[in-house]
Amino acid sequence: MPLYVEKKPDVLITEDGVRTDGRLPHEIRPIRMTVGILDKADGSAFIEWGGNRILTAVFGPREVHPKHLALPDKALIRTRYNMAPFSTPERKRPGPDRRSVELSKVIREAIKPAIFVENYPGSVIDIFVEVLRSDAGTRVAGVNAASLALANAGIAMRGLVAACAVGRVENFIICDPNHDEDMWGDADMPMAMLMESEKITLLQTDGPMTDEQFKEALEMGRRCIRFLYEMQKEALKRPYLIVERSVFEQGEV
Amino acid sequence: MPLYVEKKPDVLITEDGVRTDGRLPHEIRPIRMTVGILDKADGSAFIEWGGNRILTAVFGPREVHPKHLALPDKALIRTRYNMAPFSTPERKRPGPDRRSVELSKVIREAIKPAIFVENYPGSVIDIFVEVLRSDAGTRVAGVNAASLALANAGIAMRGLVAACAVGRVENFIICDPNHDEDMWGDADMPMAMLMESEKITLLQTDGPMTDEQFKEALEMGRRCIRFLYEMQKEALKRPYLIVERSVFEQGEV
Amino acid sequence: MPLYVEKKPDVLITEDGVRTDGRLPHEIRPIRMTVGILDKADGSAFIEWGGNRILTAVFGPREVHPKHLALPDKALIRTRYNMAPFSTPERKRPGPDRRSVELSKVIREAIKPAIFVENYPGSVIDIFVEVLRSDAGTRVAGVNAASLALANAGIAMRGLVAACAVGRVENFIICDPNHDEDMWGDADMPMAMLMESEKITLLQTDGPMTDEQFKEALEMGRRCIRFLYEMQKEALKRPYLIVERSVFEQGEV
Amino acid sequence: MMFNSEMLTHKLLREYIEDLVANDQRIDSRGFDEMRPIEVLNGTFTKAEGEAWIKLGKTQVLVGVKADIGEPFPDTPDKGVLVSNTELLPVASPTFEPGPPNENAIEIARVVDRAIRSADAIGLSSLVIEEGKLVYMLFLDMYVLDHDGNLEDALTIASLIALGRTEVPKVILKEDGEIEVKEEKWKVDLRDMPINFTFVKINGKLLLDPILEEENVAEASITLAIDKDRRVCSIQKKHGHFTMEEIINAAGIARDKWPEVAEMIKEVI
Amino acid sequence: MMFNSEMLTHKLLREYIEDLVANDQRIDSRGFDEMRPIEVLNGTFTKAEGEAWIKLGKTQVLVGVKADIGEPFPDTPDKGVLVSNTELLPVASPTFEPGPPNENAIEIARVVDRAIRSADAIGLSSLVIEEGKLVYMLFLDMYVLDHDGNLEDALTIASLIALGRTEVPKVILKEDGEIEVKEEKWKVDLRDMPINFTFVKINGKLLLDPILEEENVAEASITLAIDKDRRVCSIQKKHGHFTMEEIINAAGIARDKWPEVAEMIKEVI
Amino acid sequence: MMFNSEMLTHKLLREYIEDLVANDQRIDSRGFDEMRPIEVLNGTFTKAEGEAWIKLGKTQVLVGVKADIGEPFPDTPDKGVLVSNTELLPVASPTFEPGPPNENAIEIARVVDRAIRSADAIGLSSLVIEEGKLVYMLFLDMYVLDHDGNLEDALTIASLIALGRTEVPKVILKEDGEIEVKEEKWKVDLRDMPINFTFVKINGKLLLDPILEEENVAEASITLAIDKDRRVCSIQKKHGHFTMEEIINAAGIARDKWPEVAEMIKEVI
Repeated sequence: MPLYVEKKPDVLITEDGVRTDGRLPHEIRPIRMTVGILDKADGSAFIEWGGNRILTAVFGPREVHPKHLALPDKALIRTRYNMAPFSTPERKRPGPDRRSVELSKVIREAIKPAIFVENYPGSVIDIFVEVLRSDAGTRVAGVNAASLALANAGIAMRGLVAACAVGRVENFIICDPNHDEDMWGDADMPMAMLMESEKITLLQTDGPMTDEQFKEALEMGRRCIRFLYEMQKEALKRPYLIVERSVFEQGEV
Repeated sequence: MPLYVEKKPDVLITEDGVRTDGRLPHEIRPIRMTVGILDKADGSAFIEWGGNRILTAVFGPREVHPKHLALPDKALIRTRYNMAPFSTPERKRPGPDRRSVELSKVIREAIKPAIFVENYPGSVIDIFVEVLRSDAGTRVAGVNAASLALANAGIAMRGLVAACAVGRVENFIICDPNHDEDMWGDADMPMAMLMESEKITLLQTDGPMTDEQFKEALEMGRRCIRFLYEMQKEALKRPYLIVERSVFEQGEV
Repeated sequence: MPLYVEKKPDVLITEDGVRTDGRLPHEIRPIRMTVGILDKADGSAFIEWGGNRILTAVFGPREVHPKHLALPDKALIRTRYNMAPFSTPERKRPGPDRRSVELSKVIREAIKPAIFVENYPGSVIDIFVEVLRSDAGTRVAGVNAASLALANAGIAMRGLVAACAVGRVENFIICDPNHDEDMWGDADMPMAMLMESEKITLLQTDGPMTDEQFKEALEMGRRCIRFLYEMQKEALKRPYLIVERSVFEQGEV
Repeated sequence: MMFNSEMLTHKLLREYIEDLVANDQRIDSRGFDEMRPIEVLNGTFTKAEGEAWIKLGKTQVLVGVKADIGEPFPDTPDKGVLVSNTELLPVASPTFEPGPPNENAIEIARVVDRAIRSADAIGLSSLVIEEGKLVYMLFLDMYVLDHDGNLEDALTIASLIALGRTEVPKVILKEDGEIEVKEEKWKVDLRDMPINFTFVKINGKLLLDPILEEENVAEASITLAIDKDRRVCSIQKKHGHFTMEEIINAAGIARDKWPEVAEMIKEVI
Repeated sequence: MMFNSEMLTHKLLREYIEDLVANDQRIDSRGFDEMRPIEVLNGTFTKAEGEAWIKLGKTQVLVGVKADIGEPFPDTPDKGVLVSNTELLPVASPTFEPGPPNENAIEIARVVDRAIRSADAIGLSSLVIEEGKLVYMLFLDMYVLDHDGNLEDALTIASLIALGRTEVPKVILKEDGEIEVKEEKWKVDLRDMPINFTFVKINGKLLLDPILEEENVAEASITLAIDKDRRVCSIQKKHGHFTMEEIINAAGIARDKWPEVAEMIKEVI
Repeated sequence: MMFNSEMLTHKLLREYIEDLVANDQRIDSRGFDEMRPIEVLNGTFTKAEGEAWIKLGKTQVLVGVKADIGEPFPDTPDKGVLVSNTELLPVASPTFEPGPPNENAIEIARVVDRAIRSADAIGLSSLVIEEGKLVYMLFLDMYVLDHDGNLEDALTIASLIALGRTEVPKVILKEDGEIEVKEEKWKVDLRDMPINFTFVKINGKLLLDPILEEENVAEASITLAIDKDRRVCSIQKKHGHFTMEEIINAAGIARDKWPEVAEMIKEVI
């Protein structure tokens, strides 16, 4: 029996483009990134983004168990995306569901192109993405933090992977959809790019967009991702310090 | 909540021996066999028998994983009998239930005596029996098709294994029980024989039979199996072609 | 829907210390021990204690599967505590629950200090504790029987491990709590000792005790355990014979 | 002669047993169609509503019947529920491992269950408290404690005894939907006695009630159940192959053996 | 030319395919934006309420839609239920193993499911029998029988056909709470036709509808669904990476291909 | 001196720690009965109804209490439900693997749970909304984020804080059976403060609040909970063995330590 009932807001976006949390279409929610917060992990990062709280850790390169999974010419990359039971309004049963299995794969495929896997033959690099609190956009938040945790672990990388979601609400293309927009918006499109070549390593879409909307969304995604990338670089410059930005004024079109 | 309710027919068999589908006791339902319908399997066969649709495939001899299962002096034979969720009136949950586990064993033990397992030491032969549509008699249909798939895969065999069920409805011994007879009949007896020595490799019984009935049933089973065997040989002569018989006139006592 | 409803007795203990089964605080329920009742196990023992019926068996030292679990310098000790579906008033679903997992660990840690594990490098000793009928105190009954089964298997041991529970009902410290006392008593404290050094190898407590009560309980536990130890030794002297004592007059303070 | 299976390799054991059989002998000196002695232990070993701990030679099994009440299956509103489960306990054999029932455990449970159902031995419709609404559910849990061969027959015998001994509080479904559990007892009515008989084939001969070593070297094995009218009511051919004549012979022997085992069961219930 | 993947090592295969692509060719002589022939088999192969067995080249899939009735989810009382499941049957490939759906099977099921939902192709609200109380539940079971690449597109096409063919007994919830199942049929209304199109990138070129060998050597892969208004309604980038321009190109090709596939689907429903 | 456990083999580490202990010292310079500093992080980290992220030295744990409503268990109609679960997250240690709780995780969850229950710290009967019909269910999810030893004590402290902070919408069961969820909040009443204290034995000495290296080389370990009346209310001896005197000593130290930890907990709730 649910203690909390959700209701669709009457207006998801005003004629002037004001969103349910007061943001304009191009505005991103506040973000904090902290690198190196765990002692036992080889690398770690914590990201707070809007109401999301995501802890990531990296272990490796290390020996593979069971051994027959090891690849002779490169590192095996394993990723687990996991939601805590207390990360959602209704308690989530522990253990992987189908969505988690898919997101683990999607995040792995977003991150893997960045890693010099051929540098670590026969070993495994484990990337854990723990969602402690979810508030729309956990997978892209997780990609940003995982990328930081890899750098924190000293894994050789072609560059950082930065990520952000965009979406469509009625005729507005918006960046960084919030919970309402994620639930009741018309389209959602998480994206990630391997900087600096700006190759797309994560792209999913759920909801229809015309040709023009689609192109506009891709373009807005690129802009947001560049902003996230700047934050990531800053966070890495001063490990163990909190990098925080209220980014309402950022990412302007 | 079931959308379909089954009812026991008022009469399962008339005094003249006419069955719920119009057959006489000795008549078999129409059968089609097709060999080699899959591209990626080493051998395959598809059987349509009454309302049954069963796809079988064979892989091997191939390497065993995990390795410690390999037998030093002969091939390991593995069999999986699996019912599709859409093979039954009410959707069946995917995954093995206790009946499937038993039938996988029973089918393996029906087939194994036919294979020259000593020809393939250390390897495994996998036999998959996929029930796409079930209509009474899936295990014997599966044995016939599995036998064809093995031959199609070029596995060395002592001979084909052919199979058919017989049963009892009141005082009639009938061959190839249909769904009604399987559900509400008095006894059911699936049989398989390794041809040509006519050794019994599968025999199960569910429901009582007197000594005379039992002997009559065994004899009728043998007769039916011989008929199935003829069809199998024909199907193998022209692989990739459909072998089909309306067998109402066959198997006469 | 449960067929049997349990009710808390009006009086758990009288002012004179008379318990729901008529025992006085220091009295132990009747016990029978039988060693070597199984043919295929390397060692076995059966204990009947009050309404408990517990069968234990030991296998080993033997090869470890899978091999990577083997320890290079000592034996691996594995323990399984398992309750039969028919061991409880309401049928228990087969398979380990969280309580069984914990008790398997607790029993292993009670027994392990007694075994010369360094005598059996690379091997495993498996100890199985099967609860056929449960009536409060299964874990301590299991420890006593497991210890006998190990001796019966000829495993080299520093000594036997004997065990008994004590508890608190109101202001009485009682030994060997019965079902009522286990359910509705104020504290429960299973104990085991490696004889003869009388080192405590199992100690759990559930329910509050003052400093004095706690010390009294530990002391009473020691006394009971010494009594159990005497029975164990007797049972081992005549394997395959039943050792039985009505111990109402024993363990007097 | 005492026989230690670990002294001989499997091959030697096979040859030894085959030689014996060729000379019309068995390891434990029994006749080919002779069963081992059956012992029913006295005592209360479970919290089941019916139970039986029996020894068939050195094979030991414990069967408990737990009762519950619940709704019938939608397609059989006029029948109670019987759920059968076999546990090959790791205490019973060095080859048994803890864990959910494997292929063998499932097959054995189903072979015992099929015998009981095919003869409707417990009268499933007598388990109905209120048609379509409330029925008794019987859980037949079969525990193997010591495995010296022929678990099917041992478990069938123990199951029939345990079922025949099963007493459950009488339950009434009142008009207002409330369930009343009475002091009075309701007893399972064992209407039939479908007994399984297991044979192995060694050197072309049929051996009834095989011990473990015989099972391990057998060419083929089969289990047949006989009901009180001496009809075959359930068969499970296991590994290997048989001729039709061998099967008819086995059925004949089983028919002949039925009365003595049935009598023993009736006595101890 | 027939091509046997076992004749070449993976590396040789990759070089061979890359060379072909560099010369604007594919293994099976198709154009880069050409789909394989689609064949819809005639016959009844399941007990589903709607079904389709199709071949996309040598890839074979069988999709069945089973219907049931039940309560809606509490947060969507005005919608029916669609449950999608993909089984990579071990008959379909030597690399598929029996067992519960793995990562790949789950992703494929979700990619097909997401296309259907994002376009609301079956009108989930039309599955409501009585709001908040009773709805149709459709189980979309996708079986892969023979795996020669591009399972996503094959399963999407077969799923749309199976859904479009789905007929269910009409159900009424009476005032007294009783459920009446009528003779009359209710048919799923396929309101949209969201079709997935999968591309792989080899040697920097986009190839539509890859066969297995192409998938195995591809640098990157992506699946895009197009709805009846020719909008992109679902995307799943899988392994590797793409430039923004490549993705815009892929979407353009998919848009152009939509009418012919949609037309074929409509014809066979 | 900073200490890197990877620089020394296990044996050297053991000798090093034992030598220290023989000289009345610990790796991190603490006294034998001194706890590490406890830090309670500020912020909102979960969607739980009560939460606490604490550091005990370098050990970090996050506990969340989620609330739900439901029927009580049939045998305790007058009590609410508390469900405790521990996850040894793979982020916390290179030795932790993803998957369902293993033996250690289950034991830890039960040790914390038992302390809370044995002192009835949250007053389970206060969770009843309507006896026998509707109760609050509290899910105590204990997440280990960074494992530097003594998870039991860290999780107990965090659990008590999280429970003490738990606020749930007030729920009323109306006469017509409808459930009304109010704006008003209901707060868990922390009636007791059963705190676990864990000791390891090294070289015959008892060390309170062991760090990971100390746990790894310890001869024996034990956890005792003390309630607000300074009574031992729960014990779990883990590996190894103790004399009776050692246990009485440990209980004494735990009793002495209780007030400062309890005070800290009260302050942050």
